[in-house]
Amino acid sequence: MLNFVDTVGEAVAGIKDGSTVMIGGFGNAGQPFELIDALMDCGATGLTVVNNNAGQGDQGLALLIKEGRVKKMICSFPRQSDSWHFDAKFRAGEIELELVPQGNLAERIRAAGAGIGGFFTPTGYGTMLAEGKETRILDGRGQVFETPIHADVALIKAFTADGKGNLVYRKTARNFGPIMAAAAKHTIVQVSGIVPTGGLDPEIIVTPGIYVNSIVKVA
Amino acid sequence: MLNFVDTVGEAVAGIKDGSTVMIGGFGNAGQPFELIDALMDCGATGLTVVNNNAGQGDQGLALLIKEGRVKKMICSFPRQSDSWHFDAKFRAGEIELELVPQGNLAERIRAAGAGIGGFFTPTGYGTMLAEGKETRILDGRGQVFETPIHADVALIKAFTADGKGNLVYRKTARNFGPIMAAAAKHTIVQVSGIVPTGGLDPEIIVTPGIYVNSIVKVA
Amino acid sequence: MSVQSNDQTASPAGIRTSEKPLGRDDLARLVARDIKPGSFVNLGIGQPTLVSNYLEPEQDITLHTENGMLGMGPEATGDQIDGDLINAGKIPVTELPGASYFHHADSFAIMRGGHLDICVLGAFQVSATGDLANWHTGAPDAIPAVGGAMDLATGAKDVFVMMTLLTREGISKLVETCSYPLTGIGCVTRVYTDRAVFLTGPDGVEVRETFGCTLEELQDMVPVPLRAASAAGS
Amino acid sequence: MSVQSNDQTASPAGIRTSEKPLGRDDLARLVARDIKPGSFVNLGIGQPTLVSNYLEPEQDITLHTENGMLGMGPEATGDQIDGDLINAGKIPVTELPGASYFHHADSFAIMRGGHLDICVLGAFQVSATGDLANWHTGAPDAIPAVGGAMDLATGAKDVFVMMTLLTREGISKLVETCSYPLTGIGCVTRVYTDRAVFLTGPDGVEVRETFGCTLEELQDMVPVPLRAASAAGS
Repeated sequence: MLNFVDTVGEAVAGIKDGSTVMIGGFGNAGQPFELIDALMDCGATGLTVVNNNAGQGDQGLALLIKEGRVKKMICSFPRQSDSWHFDAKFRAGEIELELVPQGNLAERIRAAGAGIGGFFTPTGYGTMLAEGKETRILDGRGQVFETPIHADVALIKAFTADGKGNLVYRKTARNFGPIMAAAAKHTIVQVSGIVPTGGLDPEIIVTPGIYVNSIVKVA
Repeated sequence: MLNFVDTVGEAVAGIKDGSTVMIGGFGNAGQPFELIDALMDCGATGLTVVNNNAGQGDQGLALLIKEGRVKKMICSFPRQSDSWHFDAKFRAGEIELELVPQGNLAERIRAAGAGIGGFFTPTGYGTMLAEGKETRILDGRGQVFETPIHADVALIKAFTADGKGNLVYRKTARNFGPIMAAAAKHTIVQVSGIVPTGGLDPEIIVTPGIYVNSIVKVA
Repeated sequence: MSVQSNDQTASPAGIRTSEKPLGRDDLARLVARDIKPGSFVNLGIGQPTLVSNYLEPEQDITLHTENGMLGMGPEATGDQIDGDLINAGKIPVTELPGASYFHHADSFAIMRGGHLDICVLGAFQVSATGDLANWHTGAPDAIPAVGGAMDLATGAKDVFVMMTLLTREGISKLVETCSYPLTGIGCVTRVYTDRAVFLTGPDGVEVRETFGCTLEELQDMVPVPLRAASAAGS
Repeated sequence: MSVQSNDQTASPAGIRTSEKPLGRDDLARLVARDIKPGSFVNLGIGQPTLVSNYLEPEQDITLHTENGMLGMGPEATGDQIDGDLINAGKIPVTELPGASYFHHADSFAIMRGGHLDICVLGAFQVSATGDLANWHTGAPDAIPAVGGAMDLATGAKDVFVMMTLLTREGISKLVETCSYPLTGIGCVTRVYTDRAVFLTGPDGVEVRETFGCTLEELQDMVPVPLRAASAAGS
């Protein structure tokens, strides 16, 4: 069921310790900062977080990592110039890392939402990121077997929602939002605006409301 | 390279005997009738055709089948009240049929465009449509291994194109168009209108021009 | 007749809730009332599409059609008819406020990814453990056509079947093991027929209610062991 | 300097086409001129993004960025800067007419499905047969980060590498076998360096042109057998 809630605190209140949480965004674009802050405040810990990166600077995901609330990161690009909190935890052996090529990350998230049990891809074949994974030759190319990434919760940022929970995004802030919304059991969305049902052209909707559970407007 | 051509005849002129041709449409919605007629006129034969259905009535794909130009159909729903030409050829043993559950058809076409070498899906597990196929248990469910469907050519119908070949569709006529455009080596599109580059909002484009080779406006 | 509404179990008055077998429309009304408010539902093609006639606006049900749409409205009439807007049965339909369109892979991802709450399908046969046969009679000269049936049967959270209990020859379509080619294994959770509503699952068949017959009379028609549903079993 | 343009082979005047080694910008200009008109191109992050400065409008090149866009324009300045519009390096960029946005799975499907004509990447090492190492030094304390490098290396029709030929220590980055962890196997087709342009493939390494050195001098720097490219080989 779809709920419109008034605060980010209400939106994330149900997130339990030990959850797998997908967090949208690529760099700062599409990152649901307010929802991440609310996740920080709500106290859930032992989290597995799926995000392209592993936090930047001293805010958002970086802060969650700093405070020891993230048990494991599944991401493609943890090392950035300002990813010092992740770096410190990783070097201290206090956080687990599953490093995934970015396209495999996207496709594995998409597979979870689309009911695919696993797939073969050339990406990563013959590299250390395929070590221990099943491989086979298909279409004349070496390919690696990859499995879906499901999540308990997705935290994403969209631009506008309508009364049915349909979403549109803005520019490259779209990135992981649509596929994470489909892959998670419970999808929480922060939006810049809400319009009445019928206020979005059915042809331009990117995420249909079927994938959305909670919506909160963030100023 | 993208070409805008003046006639459907020019658009299909390069299609060779023995080609695999994807044809968009679900029922009549999104079916590129004029391109199919041109394919009829151009004489190419020995075709493998990928379409959800196997022709209706006495027009379009049904006519191609009647004239013996289709060696094999890959489709999900060949039997319809007015699919008499397919029925006759099939009963006479003059056309090969690969029957594919519709979701597997869509996902296999999508896999071809997305560079996936194969995938496991629960659809069809334990049924005669999975006979002879590899199966395994994933996520606690029986699943069947399915492979991508590539094509030499896709014939699709869109609503509007811009100067870069970006496409938008109309209502349920969208159906197979976007995934076939990505799966074929050469994609030919009939559109109702063409606008200058910049005339389509970048947020609403469904098929980016990278997937499009020839565009012809049909009155 | 009195029909059960909103997923309630059999009334204390007994398992027989109607004096006569139900007609197709009464059955469609019953299915419609059993769909929980806010659900996302696919009604397949044919008989199950009758259910849409009995959905109440306050139920806020969103209909999905496999050919790329959520928020499908009633069948189109007159000027509403638009060749670009059809349902899975290729019948012109309408669009409700809040609708959305998407391509075929995205549409089937909705079905296959387990996002639909309910799909309602017709059937040739349903087995005691919920196997479904609804796409192929297996006759040697039949031209098979599967469409989206396997995706719906495999993907929806709940698969409801609507069918007459007996064939024209009087043979039960609820069977121990399907003799027709399967659509999906163990996927059906409820079977709505003119004679009874059955709950199927790994533990066999429960009867939620009967129409125009007693449980004993029903058992005489059906070759699988039946038991009355417990209050919690519905 | 004189640079080769539009995919021509070495001039009759000889394989050395520049008196001095090329600087980064001259190299970027050379790569830009080698991209066929109408191509769809991804410039990765870092040094290869310099190429965009030298693409001519009449080449009609469409730039892809992995984070969900085709038709990316130049870096944004001043009022153009919009936090929702960035490139793979997380730098604010602009949008050209005819641009389109899509989600991450669709964006990587463009890369992985073989739809990009060319990607241009940096590298730590390239092997004689076109293996690429560009994501991880393999140092025990390094925190690995791969991003979209493997998808680009595996998916693009042609993979061009831009790098200095030698490390700061004077060691060739063109090697017999990569010692750093691989990004992709046999994927690199051309290597643009400050000293030469190499064509790599299953049959080994050809030199298209040299900058500031002869083929013999180049061979002294590089531990793999080199041969001059045939006219058809470029």
